Amino acid sequence: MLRFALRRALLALAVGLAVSAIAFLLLRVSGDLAAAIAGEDAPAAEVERIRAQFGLDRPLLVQYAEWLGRALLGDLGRSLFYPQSVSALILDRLPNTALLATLGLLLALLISIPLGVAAAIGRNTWVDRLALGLAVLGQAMPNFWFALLLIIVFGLMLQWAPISGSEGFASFILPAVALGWFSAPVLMRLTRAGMVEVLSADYIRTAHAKGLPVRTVLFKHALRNAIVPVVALASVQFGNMLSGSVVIETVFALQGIGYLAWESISRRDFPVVQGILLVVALFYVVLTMVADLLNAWLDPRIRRAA
Amino acid sequence: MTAPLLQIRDVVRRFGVRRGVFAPRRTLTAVAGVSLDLPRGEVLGLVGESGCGKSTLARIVLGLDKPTEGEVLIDGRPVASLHRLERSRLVQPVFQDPYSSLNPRRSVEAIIGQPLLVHGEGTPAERRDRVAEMLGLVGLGPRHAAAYPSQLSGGQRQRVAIARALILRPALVVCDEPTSALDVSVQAQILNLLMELRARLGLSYLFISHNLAVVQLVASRVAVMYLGRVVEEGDPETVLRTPAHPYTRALLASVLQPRPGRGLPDPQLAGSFPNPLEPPSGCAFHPRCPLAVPRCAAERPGLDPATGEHRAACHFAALAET
Amino acid sequence: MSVTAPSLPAVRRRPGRWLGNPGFVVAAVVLGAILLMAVLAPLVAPFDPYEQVLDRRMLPPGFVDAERASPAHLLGTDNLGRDYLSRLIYGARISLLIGFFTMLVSGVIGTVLGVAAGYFGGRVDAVVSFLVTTRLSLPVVMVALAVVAVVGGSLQVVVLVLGLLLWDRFAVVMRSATMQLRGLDYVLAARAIGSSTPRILLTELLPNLASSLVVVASYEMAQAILLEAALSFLGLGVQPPLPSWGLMVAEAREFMLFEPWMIVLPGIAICVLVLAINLLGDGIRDATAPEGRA
Amino acid sequence: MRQALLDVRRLSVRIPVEAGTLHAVRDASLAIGRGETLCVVGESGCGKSLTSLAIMGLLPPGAVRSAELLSFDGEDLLRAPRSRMRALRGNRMAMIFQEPMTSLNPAWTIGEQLAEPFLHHGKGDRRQARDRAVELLERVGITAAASRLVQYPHELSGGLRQRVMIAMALMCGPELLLADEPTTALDVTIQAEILRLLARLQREMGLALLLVTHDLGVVAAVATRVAVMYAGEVVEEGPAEAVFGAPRHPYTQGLLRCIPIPGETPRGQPLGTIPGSVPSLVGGFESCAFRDRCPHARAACAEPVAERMDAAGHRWRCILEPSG
Repeated sequence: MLRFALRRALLALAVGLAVSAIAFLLLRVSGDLAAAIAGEDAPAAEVERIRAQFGLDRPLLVQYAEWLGRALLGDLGRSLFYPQSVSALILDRLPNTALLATLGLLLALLISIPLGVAAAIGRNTWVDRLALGLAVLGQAMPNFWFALLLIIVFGLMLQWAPISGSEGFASFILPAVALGWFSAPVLMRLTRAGMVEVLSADYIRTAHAKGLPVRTVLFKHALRNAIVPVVALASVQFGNMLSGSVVIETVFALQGIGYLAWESISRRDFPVVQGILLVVALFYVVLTMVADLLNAWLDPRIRRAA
Repeated sequence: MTAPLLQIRDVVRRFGVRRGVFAPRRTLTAVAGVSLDLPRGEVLGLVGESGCGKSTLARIVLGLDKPTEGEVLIDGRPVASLHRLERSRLVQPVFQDPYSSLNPRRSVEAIIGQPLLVHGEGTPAERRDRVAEMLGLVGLGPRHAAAYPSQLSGGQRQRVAIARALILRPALVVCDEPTSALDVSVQAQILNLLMELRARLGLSYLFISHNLAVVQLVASRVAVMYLGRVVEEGDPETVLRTPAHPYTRALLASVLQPRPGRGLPDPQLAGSFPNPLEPPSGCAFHPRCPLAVPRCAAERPGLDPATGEHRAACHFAALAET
Repeated sequence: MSVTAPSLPAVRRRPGRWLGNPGFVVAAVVLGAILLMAVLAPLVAPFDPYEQVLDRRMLPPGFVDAERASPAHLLGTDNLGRDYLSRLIYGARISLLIGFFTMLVSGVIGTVLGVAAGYFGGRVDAVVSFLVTTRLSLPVVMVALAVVAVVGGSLQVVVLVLGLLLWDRFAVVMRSATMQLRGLDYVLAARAIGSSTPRILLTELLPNLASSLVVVASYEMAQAILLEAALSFLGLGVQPPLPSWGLMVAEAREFMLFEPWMIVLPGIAICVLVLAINLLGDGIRDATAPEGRA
Repeated sequence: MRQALLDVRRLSVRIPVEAGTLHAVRDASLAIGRGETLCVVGESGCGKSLTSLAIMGLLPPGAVRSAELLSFDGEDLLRAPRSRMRALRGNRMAMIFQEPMTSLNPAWTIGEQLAEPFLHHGKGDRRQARDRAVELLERVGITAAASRLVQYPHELSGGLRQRVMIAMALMCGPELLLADEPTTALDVTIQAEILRLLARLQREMGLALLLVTHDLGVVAAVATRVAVMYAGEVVEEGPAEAVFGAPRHPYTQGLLRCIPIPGETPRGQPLGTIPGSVPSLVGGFESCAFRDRCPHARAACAEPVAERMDAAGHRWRCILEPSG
């Protein structure tokens, strides 16, 4: 297990490095960053001045090494718009996004696991069809549109919850619903598929042959095995929510890093964009590593391997 | 004397294995130095339990895997360095599972004709004729040509697999447990077919099976494998009457015959199959052997050719002969 | 020969395989209709989708407010007086184009990587797995937004960016499917009869991968359509005045309190299209999967 | 008539399929007394496994069971409620399966899985369950039994897992043990060991053992009685010596000719075969199911075939007069 963990960490490190390079290169290679910062109608001299000011005229590798070196020390540069460092900005907004994603994930799990289990048990019955129908419908709706519908119905018409901002817990309710709604179908399908597969396994027949009550068979023998991949996927989904928060936070004007990313992209505040890309990607790298380790720990076949 | 059709020369195959994505690499020696000859027109039966390396050896003979050491010659030519088209005219396989050995998306005609297509032989019409001829040869009718594997029974599928193997007229056919997945009544049909085709077409078989009763029926020579090595080799009558290796004796005793009143054989072997990642020292069979003495753990007995046509890798082989 | 041929069970034909699935039939009809509408947009659309008639702004559809509605504009007009139905019809073109070409780009990348990883294993697999893990670590929406912001928004850019981002699922699914097939005896048999590796990949593996490929492809096409809508909604996808459905939602946003139908209609259009694509993919998979052993 | 522990009369299992109803088991009658080993033998698809699952009430969803009589120790199982069946299963009647690699739950330790039926059926507390588990593991020939309890199934070989399965089935001291192809997935040398173990335990515990297999060699080695199944029917049933020594049904006769015997079957000559293949069981039929493949078939075989029985309790379904 320890060796597994070490090797997994090594992989995470390699992926982290690759991701940092991509986060850095993306904005340099896809166009002229200096021109983009300067704006569309800026005179050539102004563009050159910006290029020199940000060191954009030096070799890419030098720029990357310098940027990465600073980033490792927590210095992601300064925002072009806010009078703050990028790290401070991100740290400032991160708690909101984390709260939002946590709430969203909890909601998604609360819906998806019972529904997935029920659908697997009542395979090909109305429960199954209902769950599947909900999942298909959920996956077909654009998330921003669903968020706007929530605003229109619960915010404007019924006025049950605030529709924008990040003041107080209440303003997180609708965004969390919107965010969780899109993770639930994936988690539900995986729970259902896992349960269906496990329920046809030989050891379930063994459990029945022991005369165990259906409840014990379902929860002790079936769910215990079916839930393992769901746990892994849930942590991956948490990572997806951090990045998916761009759309939802923007719709609800919730002051998280997603909203910050959108604002910064619109304002061409590229140091901030780069910083957020790096932070979100690294978050994801760490989360998937945790997921894999959790998975390994839950599965005695991996946990007990020498 | 002409050279044997198939010559297996000191073949060793090692694999680097990992038990998990991140577990350390270890070396598994699946085949640990095997030398065997198969004269033209004969059947070499290879017997052993799962994990003894017989299927790995089959793949090496087929040229689907390369030996780590040693070489396999068919018709005097090294299989590993032959071009795939040349190789496929020399040796063809019949596999165990008739369900996975046929592509479910192809018709029987396309499956049997595929080798001709790959080799660019004949016009479509000629190929169709050859396929029809092969169908007749394996006991299927023209109406089966358009069928898909899912519409055939296990025995019928195995006939299709045999037809595909024979359409290029190879000299050697490697039968890897060709009847193990079949019911006994179907097994008898397929065994009869294989024997009849061998006589008719002058084929040679490398016939691999875990079932000693089947092997002794079809083979003109028998080799018994244990943990990557041949432990006994000889003609089937002799091996059956006077098995020289204790493992062969155990295997023979384990064959349950449909004769009531004999009860179960006495226990022959101690312990269980060893972990192939950590093979026992000396004679690999010694931890389970009823005859083992300290010498067996220290010194690995060679496959002694001194006893003539009947060879056994056991320190006590000569004793058993009497 | 002494061996008699066992009788052949009657060939089972299944015409009902396609038509027996109501979801599939409905999806095919809906998708066909949308496709036809998109292709024939100039003929079908009642108005020019770009023509602004300032004295006919924000007319609601008849079923929302019969009194204010104009019978000429079945689904009303937007804030610039453009016919909403015509814009929705032209919008289908954008969604379908982006969805299809993104799927094509990502499908080619992902399938090549996945099949290679699954078939060759070893180092190739390790490299592909690393690429997939790295790709998954990049937040799609943020990266797409950032690239569009630097390069500029256009159909081609959106297709290319999404195509380069959405290949991961193709790779993962094709990899595991290929791995399963690679070990089957008919692939070994194909090698034994002398088939070359490309022939094995194309004629033995790919036909058996097709049903899972169709499912992923339909899913990814739907994802691309949803993502394009989201990018355009955030102002960094397709640029105005093109009638992207996502853009239409964005433009309607400031009127959502009084004219919510302006938001609802393009959303429904996206939903219907995505739903139809997904159901069609599932239907094709069910109908083409080779019969099991039973 | 001997007092049977398990008495099955005219058991049928029907499975609805796309093309109609699959008559997987048709009018199968079996009986087994304490201390007896009844082997149910037949080729794949003959309904032998479904028969054993039907007795345990473990048929897959959709399959329908019916019978004239299904009694266990005088108790009617046909009308027993689910709760009663659960109380019997794993307790007085236990079952082991073909695949030792997949029949144990990978997520729980051997000890936990062994203790489960013991605790569930109220045979004692955890401590007693543990002691019983150790005792049984030793009895099925597993060394270092106590340390095995904390191991997971994946840490054991196939042969060991099947021993664990057997120990698990014996935890509550059952009277009837059903074994569905318990050695098919194992190597031949291991197969002999497991069979020896089953035979010994059966003797020691006075078990009634119902063993389902496709291997006539296994049957000959352990059976007191044999039931031969073909196309869902029991075509022949009787004492092992009678069925092997003087098989009455042409199918049994054909089957015995198909099996090569080392040293006896002449080499280089074709084996006996049964031509043709098993008929479809969808739709059902009245005539002899073996008619199309039978060398002795005649017009009368198209009529329903009555079961015949001789004085020794040897039953068969064929209109032919026994020869010799």
